[in-house]
This record gives sequence, C-alpha cells and structure tokens, in this order.
Amino acid sequence: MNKIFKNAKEATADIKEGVTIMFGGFGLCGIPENCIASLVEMKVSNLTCISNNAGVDDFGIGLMLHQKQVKKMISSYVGENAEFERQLLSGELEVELIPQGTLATRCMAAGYGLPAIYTPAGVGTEVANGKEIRSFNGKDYLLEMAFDADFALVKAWKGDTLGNLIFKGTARNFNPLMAMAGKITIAEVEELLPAGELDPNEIHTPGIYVNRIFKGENYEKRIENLTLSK
Amino acid sequence: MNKIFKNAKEATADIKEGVTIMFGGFGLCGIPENCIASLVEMKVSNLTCISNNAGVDDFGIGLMLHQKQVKKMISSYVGENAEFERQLLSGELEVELIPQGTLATRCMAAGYGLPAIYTPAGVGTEVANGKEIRSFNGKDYLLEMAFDADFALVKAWKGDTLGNLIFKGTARNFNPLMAMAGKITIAEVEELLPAGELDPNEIHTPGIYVNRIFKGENYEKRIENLTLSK
Amino acid sequence: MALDKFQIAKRIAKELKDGYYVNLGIGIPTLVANYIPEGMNVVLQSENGLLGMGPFPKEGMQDPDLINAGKQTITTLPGSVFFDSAMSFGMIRSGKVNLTVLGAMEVSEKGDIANWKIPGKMVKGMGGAMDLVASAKNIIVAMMHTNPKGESKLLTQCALPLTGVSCVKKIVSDLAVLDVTEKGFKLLERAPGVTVDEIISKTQGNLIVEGEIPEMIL
Amino acid sequence: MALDKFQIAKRIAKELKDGYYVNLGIGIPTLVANYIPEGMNVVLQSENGLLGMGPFPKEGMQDPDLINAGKQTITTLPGSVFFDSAMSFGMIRSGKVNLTVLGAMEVSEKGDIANWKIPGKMVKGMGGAMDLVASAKNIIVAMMHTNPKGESKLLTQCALPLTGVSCVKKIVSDLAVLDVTEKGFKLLERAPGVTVDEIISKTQGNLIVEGEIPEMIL
Repeated sequence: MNKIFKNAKEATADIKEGVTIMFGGFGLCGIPENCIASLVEMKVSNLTCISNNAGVDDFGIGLMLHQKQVKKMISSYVGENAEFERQLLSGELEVELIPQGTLATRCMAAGYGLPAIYTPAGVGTEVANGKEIRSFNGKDYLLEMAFDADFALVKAWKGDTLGNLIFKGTARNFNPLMAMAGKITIAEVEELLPAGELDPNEIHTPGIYVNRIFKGENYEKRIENLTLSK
Repeated sequence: MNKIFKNAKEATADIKEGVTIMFGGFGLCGIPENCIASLVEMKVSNLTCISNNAGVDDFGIGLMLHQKQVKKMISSYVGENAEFERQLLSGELEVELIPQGTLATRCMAAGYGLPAIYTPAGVGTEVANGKEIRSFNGKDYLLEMAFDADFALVKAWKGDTLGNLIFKGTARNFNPLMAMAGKITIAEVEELLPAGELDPNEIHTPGIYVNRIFKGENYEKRIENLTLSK
Repeated sequence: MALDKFQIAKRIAKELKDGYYVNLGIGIPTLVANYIPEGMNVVLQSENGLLGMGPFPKEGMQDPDLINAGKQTITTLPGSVFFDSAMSFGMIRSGKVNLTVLGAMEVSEKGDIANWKIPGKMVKGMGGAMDLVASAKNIIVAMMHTNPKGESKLLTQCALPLTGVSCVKKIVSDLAVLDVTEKGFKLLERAPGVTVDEIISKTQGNLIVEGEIPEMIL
Repeated sequence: MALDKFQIAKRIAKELKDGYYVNLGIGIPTLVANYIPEGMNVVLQSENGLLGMGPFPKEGMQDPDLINAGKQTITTLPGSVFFDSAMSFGMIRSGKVNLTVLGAMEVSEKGDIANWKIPGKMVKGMGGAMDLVASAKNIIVAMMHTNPKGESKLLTQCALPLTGVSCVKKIVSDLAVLDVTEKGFKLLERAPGVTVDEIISKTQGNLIVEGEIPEMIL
C-alpha cells in the first residue's frame, strides 16, 4: 500500500483524455499547482473540469484552457479569464455554472455516500430548470446529484505517508471536499511527513480518501487580488 | 454577545419540560456530564432525548431514566441499561431506534441546512417502514429527515470565549454534529480559553454553532469497558 | 443629495446588532466592515471558509493562503476559524448567519433579486450569491436606486434572470431606505436632501409612502 | 473438527489484502485483528470515529477519550486519525472501507442478514450494523453454522428481522467457508475433519457443492 509518488508527473501519469477531474482551490488559493503543471505538460485533452473557478489567463486552470485541454468547465464563478470568455463565446468550451454552496455540497455528498442532496439555492431561477423541486416544511428545495469524478487533484499544507492531510487557512476551501469525492484522489503537499507526525486530532482529510500523495515543488502561490491596509 | 456561562446550572436553566434534547457522546465517551447532572437536579421531565446510547444504569442518561425524566429515547444502541429495559417493556418509555450512520447524518443535515438525506441504511428492513424509498443509479435509498432539536448538549476538550470547540480522541463522535443541529447549543468544556488561544486551523466546531459555553467540573469520564492488553 | 457608496455602507452598518454573524458581499457591502460601531461584537463570515475576518494586511504581511470571497488578501482576528466550503454554506443554509448584505442589479417589489447575469453579456457565474439569498433570513441589498440611464432598479418585476425569489428584506439605496413588504416597497427614510417625490419618480415598483418620511441619520 | 472462534478469525484474516481499510464488528470479528499477517498494511476503522485502531492499552495507559465501537479502551498507531460520526459513516457509505467483517444470527442464500433483533427479546438496537451492511461492497460474516439447538443459521430465507438485504458476500463459519452466489451458498472449503455431508446436513438454504471441497488451511 504505497501511496507515495515521486512527483506530479508520476502521480498523474494515468490521467487520460476525456476524464472528469476535480480541482481544489478557490480563485488561485490552494490550487494543485504541480498537478496542473503536469496536465499542461501532458497536453491531455477533452477534459471535464470541476473547479470553483477557472484560474486566470496565465495561471491555474487558465493554462489548460490556453491549450484547449478543457471540453467542459463546471464552476460557480469564472470571471477572471479572457481566453475562457473567448472559448465560451465561440462555442469551443461548454460551461455549467452551479451555485458555490451546491458545488461544495455535491462534492461532500459524493464523499459521504449520499446520492443526492436537497438545497434551496437556485429555486425560482434558471438553475432550477429541469430539476426536481420538493417542499420540506413549507420551503422549496432542488434535488442536486452527488458528483462523480474520475480524479480529484487537491493541494494540502501537510500530509503524511498514509495520505492524511492538513490544510492551511482559506486554502482549505474545496480541497477536503474534493479529496473525498474523487474515484482516485491525488494530493500534493508542501510538507510530506512520516505517519505519526501529524496529530490525529488535527487531520482534516483522513488518508482513506487519498490514493496518491507527493511533495509539491516551487509553489508560486500567486495572489490574485493583493489588497493592503495603510 | 456573551456566550460564557458560569456553570451547567446557569447554562441549562431554561430547559423546560417536554423539549427535545440532543446529547453528544458515544457510550459514556464524550458525554456532557455536567449538563446531565444539572438536568437530573432540575428534574425536568417529559423529554425527548436524541443520543446514540442511553447511558448505563448509574451514569449518563441512565441517571435521567431513573427519575423517569425521559418520555422518548431516539438512539442507535441502548443495550447497557436494565432500568431502560424495564421502562421500555412496561410501556413507560418510547424508543425509536435508528441506524447509527443515519443518526449522525441527520444531525449533520440539520446543521448544514439540508432538509433531508438519502441513505441506503435500513432498506429492506423494518426501519424502512413508512419511509420513501428511491433509487439512484440502481441502488435503493431511504429518505430520512434532518433532526429538529430544541437544545444540543455537547462536551468538548477545549473551547474559547467565542464558542469555538476542539474535541479529543474518539470523544468527538456525535458532539460536533449535534453542536451544529441544536436550536440552542450548550457546550461544556474541560478548558475554557480566551479567543485567540485556539489555532484557527484546528477548530472542529466554529463558534457560530455554539450559543452557550461553560467550563465543566469534576469530570468522571467513566470507562464502560476497560480492556487491557498483557 | 444622494448618498455615495461609503454613506450607503455607513447606513447599513446601523442595522448591525451585537453578536451578529454577517456575510458581506463584494462591492459596497464590503465597505460596511469599516463602520461597525466600536465595542459591538460582529463576526464577519467569508464564504470561502473563514469566520472572524479581519482587516486587509499591512504591506508585507499578506498571506496567499488567506483571502476573502472577493479573493482579496485579508487577516484573521483572535477567535477566527477556518473551515471548508461545505461547512461554510452549511452555516449559511442553516440560518446561523444573521445578516447577509449584497449588491443587486434589480430588486422586485416581491423581494426577488437579480444580480448575477445580463443576457448577451459574458456570464461570470453566481458564485455563492444563490446560496446566500436562498438561505439567509435577513438580507439587505445595497444598491443604486437607478441605473446609469436613470431607469429604476426597484421594479414590479425583475427583467434580468433571477438570483433568488422573495428573499430581500430591506434595501439601502443612494436615495432611500425601504422595507420589502407583502404589498411592495415601503419607504422608511430619505437620503439627506432627497425628496419623497424624487424617490417616487425613481421607483418603478409599487412604493408605499405613509406619513412623514424622515431623513436618514448617518 | 469444527473451528473455534479464534480459528474462524484466523481464517478470515486470510481474506485481508495489503492496503485494505477494514471495519471489524464486535465479537469474533474483533479477533481478526490478532491475525493480520506481519508486514501487511491493514488499517482498522472504528465507526465511532477512528482510522488506525491499535491494540488494547497496557494497564494504566487507558484513556477514557479513546475507545472503539465496542466501547473497549484502545490505542492509536502512527498515522491514526480521529473524525466525527458523520464522516465515519461517510467513508463507510462511499465504499472507502474495503472489507467489513461482522457476526450474524442468520444469513439467507440471497445474502440477506439478520443480526440485530429477536422478537420478544429486549431490543438493544442496530448500532452501525445497518449502515455497514447497506454500504460495504465486501462483507464477510463470521458465524456459527448452527444455533445451540443444532438448527442451521444458513437459510433459504431469514426468519428474524433483517439487518440488510442481498449484501453478504462470504461466510466463514465453524464448519465451512462459503460464497454467497446468485444461486445460493457455494461451498468453498471445509473445516479440518468436517465432512461435506455434515455441512450439507447443517445447511438449510440452497447449498452448491461442486467437485472436491478442500480443507481449510489455517
């Protein structure tokens, strides 16, 4: 049961054309930079990508968009990306927009073995089109299905050799949810430690959800919107 | 916004006859000992109690059963309690048995604003009686409703003045789930710290879910089944 | 005179109460944080996974692993907590967030809100807005009363695709404070120097004006 | 000769594979932990919130905040993780636990299992059993082939209230190892010295016997 891989290239080697991949991160915060770089190098295409955002023009999933590796993007907010817009308007790229909480909860549902959830988000809007609406205690909810992703690529702060993960700050975001939802989950970490080095009370993602782990390199951790106080 | 109470007596003073109360803990591990002692002293009765177990004859919820304070018990396993059995067989006590994972997930659903969940547990058994069965991807699931509890009484290891909680070991169990599910959540903690003393990455229950917090006293932490290796 | 965006934020801050957990949307709502009364405990929730959002960092203190829902660098405060996005929307959906403040392109007299999509224009996505408006018990909209063409944004019915239905409880615009009631927009306060007539003329949806309408106190 | 409970556990341990996450029920299944082959990585899940369950503690090392699903005091191992009960059953329901071993009062030839309730007797509750049997892809039942009266517990149809339907994949009894197939119980191995005839006579449900049936190797 060796979960440890040398690097992103080895860990992602079997990601093939046409698969569905989840990417952790919110904006550029907590994205699996090494895995994305590997996919860009592999030029694997026709991908369905589930990610809250689609990166920016020259970073994150934006790098994959530039190479037209993405067939369909499932996100809640995609507004920072000119190439994205071009491909969308030209019809080269399919986009499915999902409320952010629905996106998060559909990931959690997959990891928790819940086939579907009921959420009030989107009732009375075009998001509800074609979906079952059901009333509980006088309030309407939409039935939304758990996700089904071939791979989940997540980025953690610390990990151990059994695949246990700890995230830092708001870089946690979708990462632990997607880690639970992938059929194969690949975690890249800033620090890879021997089993026993993490406090069992402090682990966010138990290793049972993680199939592969490697120590990432050269994290840029680009800041999208630097805002300072005087 | 003062959430800090002096003790269990003050924190539970407004728990009235006939309410529904959730109790954290699994067996006798992680139970809110101080809150239970206060309810025993208050002799408040006609309670509906949601708890994975019902304590033992002379500890935990067992103490409330002895005083006939419990009208209905909602649990997954109640096997360690002779008085419980007597009241059940004599018809004095109503019991609803729920699969443990369903119990846990119905608490989580309440805390997550999900009105109901679908779970496979109990399909084809008497637990399914009267419940909606629905098939997703060829597998049958039961529709189970989120809980609706007036109070949740939980026990944490450390807490801070904003109500943030950290649990220890397997004393976590149902505590963070019920903490999210109570209309009013009362947390008793072994250590009560000023805000800022807990690492924000390590908190299990955010204070937004906790209405009252107090430092518990005289924890017995009884071991139900001491098992040693040679 | 119509309020500027800072004044709108300042007026909304008067709706805060001690102990509130508050989610502030991008734009004017974010500015509300600057006007929280001294000594009042208000905890800001950022839906990307933070409770207890602090001010923007000083130069050199920014942390790329610490941003808000607008992707701005921020800081924590004593008692802050991080959590994942599912728990974040869990606390939103379960009504634990006491107040949500967000912007709008249009609001209808029934409390419907449109703030995510303009047909024919690039769609950026709804982010967390649909979850927030569908869940919050208490939603205040911060908005301009009219669009740049001078047309009312307080309508009988929204023309733009909806973000949520029957959810807005109160509006603070550059001209007025209004409650959304069963019968329509109820005028509560006027911006200093703005007349009731001007508000009437710039409100397309049903407007209820009863008695004297006081000027806002900022 | 029929196996004792330790031998049943030992035989079940042969079904373990490197890298397996395993949930062991109360009773005989718990004993399986003692027979995990040296050098094999098997992680034990305890549904009250622990992955990586270690042995029972030495005297004086017990921690009341550290118990297993049988409420026994236990220990952790390097790499152990604690989590809440919802996540625990989350990993069970989502099929991340590779093998579940539990006891049974009755199993039917269709793989139905009854192990939680005897009508007329005090009902203790199903605990996590219904979640486990409804979720696990791979369930092995550890049981006696017959009840104390000598009546078969491997039946055409369970008489007791069910815990789950069509879920048991394999049975290791004191007499035999059997697969549950679409056509019924398929005999795979005999306990040392136990004849096929004895197994046939003690199996009420449909039993498939094909070719030579080897003795178990323990």
